Amino acid sequence: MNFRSKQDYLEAYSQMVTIRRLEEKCAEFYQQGKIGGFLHLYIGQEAVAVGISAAMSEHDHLITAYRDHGVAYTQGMEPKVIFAELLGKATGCSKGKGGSMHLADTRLNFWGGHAIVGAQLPLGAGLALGFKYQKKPDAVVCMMGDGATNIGYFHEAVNLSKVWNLPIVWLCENNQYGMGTAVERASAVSEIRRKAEGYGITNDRCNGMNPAEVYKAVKRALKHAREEGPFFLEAMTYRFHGHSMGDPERYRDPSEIRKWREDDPIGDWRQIIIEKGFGTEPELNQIDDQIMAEIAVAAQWADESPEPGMDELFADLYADDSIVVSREF
Amino acid sequence: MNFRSKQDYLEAYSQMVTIRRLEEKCAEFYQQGKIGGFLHLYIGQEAVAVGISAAMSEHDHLITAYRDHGVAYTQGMEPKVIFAELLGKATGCSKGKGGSMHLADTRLNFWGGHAIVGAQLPLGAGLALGFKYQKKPDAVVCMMGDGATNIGYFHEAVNLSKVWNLPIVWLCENNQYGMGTAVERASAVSEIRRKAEGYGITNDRCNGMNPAEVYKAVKRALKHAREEGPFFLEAMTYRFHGHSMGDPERYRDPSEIRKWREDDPIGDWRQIIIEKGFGTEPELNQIDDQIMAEIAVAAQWADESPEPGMDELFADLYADDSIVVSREF
Amino acid sequence: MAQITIREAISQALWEEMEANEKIFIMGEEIGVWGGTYAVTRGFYDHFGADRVRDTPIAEGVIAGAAIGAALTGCRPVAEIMTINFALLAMDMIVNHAAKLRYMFGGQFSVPLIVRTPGGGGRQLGATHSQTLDAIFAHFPGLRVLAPATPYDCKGMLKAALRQDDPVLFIENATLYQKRGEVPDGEFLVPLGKSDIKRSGKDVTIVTYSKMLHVCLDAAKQLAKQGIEAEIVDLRTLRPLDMEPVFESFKKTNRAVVVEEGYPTFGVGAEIAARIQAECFDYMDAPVRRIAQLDVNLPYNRTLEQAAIPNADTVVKAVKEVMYV
Amino acid sequence: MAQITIREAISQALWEEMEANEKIFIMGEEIGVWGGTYAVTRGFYDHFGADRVRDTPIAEGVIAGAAIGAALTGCRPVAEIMTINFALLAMDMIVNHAAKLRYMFGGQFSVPLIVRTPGGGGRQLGATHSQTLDAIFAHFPGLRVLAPATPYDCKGMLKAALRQDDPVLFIENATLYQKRGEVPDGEFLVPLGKSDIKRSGKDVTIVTYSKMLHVCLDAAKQLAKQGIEAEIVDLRTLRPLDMEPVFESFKKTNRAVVVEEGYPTFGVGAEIAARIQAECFDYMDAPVRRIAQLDVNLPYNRTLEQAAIPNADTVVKAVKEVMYV
Ligand SMILES: Cc1ncc(C[n+]2csc(CCOP(=O)(O)OP(=O)(O)O)c2C)c(N)n1
Ligand SMILES: Cc1ncc(C[n+]2csc(CCOP(=O)(O)OP(=O)(O)O)c2C)c(N)n1
Ligand SMILES: [Mg+2]
Ligand SMILES: [Mg+2]
Repeated sequence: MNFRSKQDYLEAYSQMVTIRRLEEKCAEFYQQGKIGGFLHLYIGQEAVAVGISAAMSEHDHLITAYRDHGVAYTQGMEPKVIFAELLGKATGCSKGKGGSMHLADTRLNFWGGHAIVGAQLPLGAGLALGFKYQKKPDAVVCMMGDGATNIGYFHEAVNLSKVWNLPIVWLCENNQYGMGTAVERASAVSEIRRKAEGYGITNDRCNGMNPAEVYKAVKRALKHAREEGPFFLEAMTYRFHGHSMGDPERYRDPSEIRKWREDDPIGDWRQIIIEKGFGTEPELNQIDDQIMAEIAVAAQWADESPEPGMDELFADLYADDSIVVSREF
Repeated sequence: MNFRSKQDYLEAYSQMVTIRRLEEKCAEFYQQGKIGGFLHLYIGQEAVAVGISAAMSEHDHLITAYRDHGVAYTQGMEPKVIFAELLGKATGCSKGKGGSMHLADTRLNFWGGHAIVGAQLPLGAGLALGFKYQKKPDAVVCMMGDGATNIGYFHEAVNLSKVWNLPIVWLCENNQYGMGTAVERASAVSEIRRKAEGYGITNDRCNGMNPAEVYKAVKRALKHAREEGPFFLEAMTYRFHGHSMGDPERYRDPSEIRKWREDDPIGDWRQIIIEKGFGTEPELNQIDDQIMAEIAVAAQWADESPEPGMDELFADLYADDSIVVSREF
Repeated sequence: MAQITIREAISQALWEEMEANEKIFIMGEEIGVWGGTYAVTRGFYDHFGADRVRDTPIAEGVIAGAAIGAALTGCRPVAEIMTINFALLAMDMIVNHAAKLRYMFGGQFSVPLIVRTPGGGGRQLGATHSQTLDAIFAHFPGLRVLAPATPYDCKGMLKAALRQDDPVLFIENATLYQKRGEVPDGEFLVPLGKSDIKRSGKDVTIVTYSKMLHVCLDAAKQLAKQGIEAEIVDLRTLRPLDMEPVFESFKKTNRAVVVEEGYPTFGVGAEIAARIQAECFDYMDAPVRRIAQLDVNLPYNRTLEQAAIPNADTVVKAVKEVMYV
Repeated sequence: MAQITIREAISQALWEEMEANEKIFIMGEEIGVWGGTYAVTRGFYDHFGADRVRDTPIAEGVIAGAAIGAALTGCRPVAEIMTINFALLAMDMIVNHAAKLRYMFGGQFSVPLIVRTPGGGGRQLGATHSQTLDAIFAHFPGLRVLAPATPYDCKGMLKAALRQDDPVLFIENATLYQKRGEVPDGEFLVPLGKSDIKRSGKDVTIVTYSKMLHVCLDAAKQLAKQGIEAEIVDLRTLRPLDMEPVFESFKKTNRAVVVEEGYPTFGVGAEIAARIQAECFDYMDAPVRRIAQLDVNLPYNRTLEQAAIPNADTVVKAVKEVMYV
């Protein structure tokens, strides 16, 4: 995808709609008690994931936080596998042992899904280090929320990336809140990209509600990462739902959400497609219907998938199978 | 002290010489095996401590890292008490339980001496928070090495200080090395003050080899801290000895040390005093002699002081004396 | 006597003490505007204001560290770490600073700090978010580690903690906030560092604390139906440990099961078992048995996770084993 | 057989494996230009170059974290944390990530990482710099925790660790680097996860590891003069624990003392004592005794510090107690 053709525009549309429907289905599963734990929806931020993955080549790698369904999908994970993991099924990408916050598929260069805020930054620096050490042409995109930029890991990892000149793009999805805390209530600077200045790292900001703009910015960032070293990119976006399911949302005004919803990345993108003559309302509706059907099939497949067996409790704790876990004390 | 009078110039001289002689005596005690653990000398950096404490009022507080003998003294701790602590004596400021890295005297607004790199930053932010919360007019100077600016604590504490607008001066003693690692080998920016930009914090750099210049910069910084919020100050300095006793010093060229030694803060300050007509060679020599004698007396006092009793092993573990520590298992 | 939940108990303790003592303020992620992730501090922000109810950035190191620093100046901060899993990021501050400053500086420093944090598993949060890390914090001299399990103990111990001068790790359990129990209507305190007999019995001693207390109480009911009367000792405090009531009970029953929610190896049960065999050797009719979660990371899948965590049946089975029935 | 120090043993293990396997690189504070704070990696920087011997900023979180990330890509990083005290700052990375990634992601991830770090007290470094934190790391499933005590074990186990795929915490002791012992001239490995009998005896079992092994060997000499033959089991690995040799020995001697350097409460000895009483109940002629440092922070003053740490006399005394002599 390079956002030059009609096809690419429709593909981006289709991806965003798929994420939206997927997330809606997740919310439904959650309400039915079929998904447990925390569930962080990506609704509102779809354009970021779509733009990022579009800009990535086979030599690029992605790591993110717990709000990971969107990028899991744009990196190539099938919706049915995502659902399966969230439902705790053996057919999930992590065999049902990781759940919503721990999607990953190393074959898709997708390294998770990490639930400790900011932990993916040192790990991401390490991925970049590993590739560089092995003299591979690979680069890494490490995503983080705005809230995560205040934790010590951010500082240590971003600093190291510059000192060692690692091939990494630090990508902050600034959705304006870390849980209920508005950026300026937690961060000394509310323009997050300014933090990059303290490390002498080239930086940029982009509109995270438009996949083509994200694509362009990430493309440039990745080129920089590969050729010169770390790059910092801030994508401005917004989450339309609560931080996770059950968020009382006392911290933001309904009118603020309404205002942002008027800039729904999917609605806007539809408009653009129509304006560019890349598609018509009926054509787009047809895509919508098809996705709805696909998601339903995927959800059913996952729902009907088997649970992991009891032996999974002890499986994959160590690579060394000869290690026996004590059971009686 | 405001560095306007002859008296102040001589006082600053006397303080710097006292620190130098004190440190030399420490080295001697260490070589005799009387001081154990790590011993980090302040030789070369004396002007920083002298300038800082001169700029502080009774409402100001200081916290630093393990390289703490110099500021302990300029904050008012008697050399004999410093020696006693280093010799592990009951008469030491921490009853011999803290050692070289843990000098403190809360009556002198001196909050230590902390040995975990960077730990004094969150603690320092907390001091400032405590004073601000209690609506006291107090401000805090939190010192750190250049190496300490790369640890997560730095980021978390400096960010918080801005978000909460705490009355604190972050004072980095940039002596060019964290142990054997030159600044640019560990930090993305070698001008440490640039880090403050990432937090939107007003900052400055000063010559750490001249007590009057340090004084001026800290004075301004403290005013800012009290009236507007956090300030970041970088003092350029150099340590003439190894990181701690036993440092093989393979990481820097003897010629570099020689070059810096030509700018010995004490020698330069002598020059300035003479040039300003504030003192003559013989007068200064007399001060030197007197300090030498005082240090000898202090050292002897400490050396002859009693060790803490065995009951100190269990004392001050808890405020609550009724807590009994188990001894048999 | 009122019936309240543990959430209410903790909330009341904080509220009452904050009303009584201006030196107390609370700080942590989402405790203010949001009202607390587990709604413990709902209403505090509006009532006490932003100065005393301080939302923080996501930065556990400085949350703990700044609270310690403020405590040094004479404040009484209550720092909330959203879950004990994240307390690992504040561990150096808690165990190297809060726990050591007084001692290391020869008694000059005082750290009247409370770190509140909920732990525990069973909510399908995956391996990093489901831990019971009590033992590793209780390993450190200089700390007080409290882990009460009833509204009465939670309220009384938290209030008592807010009136003494040692650093406290106050461990809650995320699945217990709705647990109800009686508390006196007026003011009361529960002394710190005292284990408590939560059920009397003559046949076997069950030593436990926090959430597992309730699991053990259930188990004791089942056992009673089978004619076995279990005595349940609730440790309530993990440091300093109060073993006397355990020894006393054991000397009566001559057998014990220790039940905890965390990882078994180098866990709480090991210490209790080791102390019992050391102190009550001549009274032992059976080895002390330990019940804990399986010695693995906790999986997300509900069935697997539940299978990994102790329940009443596990406890009943272990009790029968030490009774040789 | 050559006589070498533990410093040389570890250094040789790293050197030989780095020569043999390009995937191995080392990283940490002062390991390169300085040559290692304890001179373990002296000469490595010149020989292997800056790419394979990486000096890092003072930032334990990212030292461990970046090493984990690099391990995920197939490298075999050896991250040095200058002392185990500072590993508290990397604790989340070690126990929440290195130890959990494989399991939590259903076996997709592999973390062939070694974290080397020295611990121990007795050098007048004060409370924060003198800790023996082995137990709190060994609490976590998914990690391998090694703590060998002889040049032979150090070299053989480190080499073995570099050829397997699980995350390892390799705990050294800062006062043991000069300790000498024999190692074979050629290549050899020591299997991981096996306790080892370091002295045979029939009268009492001493269970220990790391530095305390040498203290116990000294104690055993004293005891032998008094006609008591101690059998010494060196655990060598704390996770997974190999208890079989302990049980076997205990079933022969019927009494045991466990000796460790760390804090006693919730420490290593508790687990060993608890397991012995559980597995060997019918063989117990005395309760298992535990020797550890006093349950306080370590003071700077030499006399006090030495009084707080176990020595041969403490061990001898405890052995006599369990032997009722
Ligand atoms: C170390 C740590 N502290 C706290 C949490 C709890 N927590 C989970 S998500 C979150 C907010 C993160 O906000 P942000 O980084 O902006 O990401 P967003 O949720 O907006 O995508 C918090 C505080 C955690 N998971 N890890
Ligand atoms: C968290 C932590 N990591 C490592 C160390 C070991 N260490 C002690 S001092 C030091 C260098 C600090 O350098 P800098 O901050 O520049 O201060 P300077 O010694 O130059 O005054 C290091 C790495 C420590 N004490 N704490
Ligand atoms: Mg956010
Ligand atoms: Mg320095």
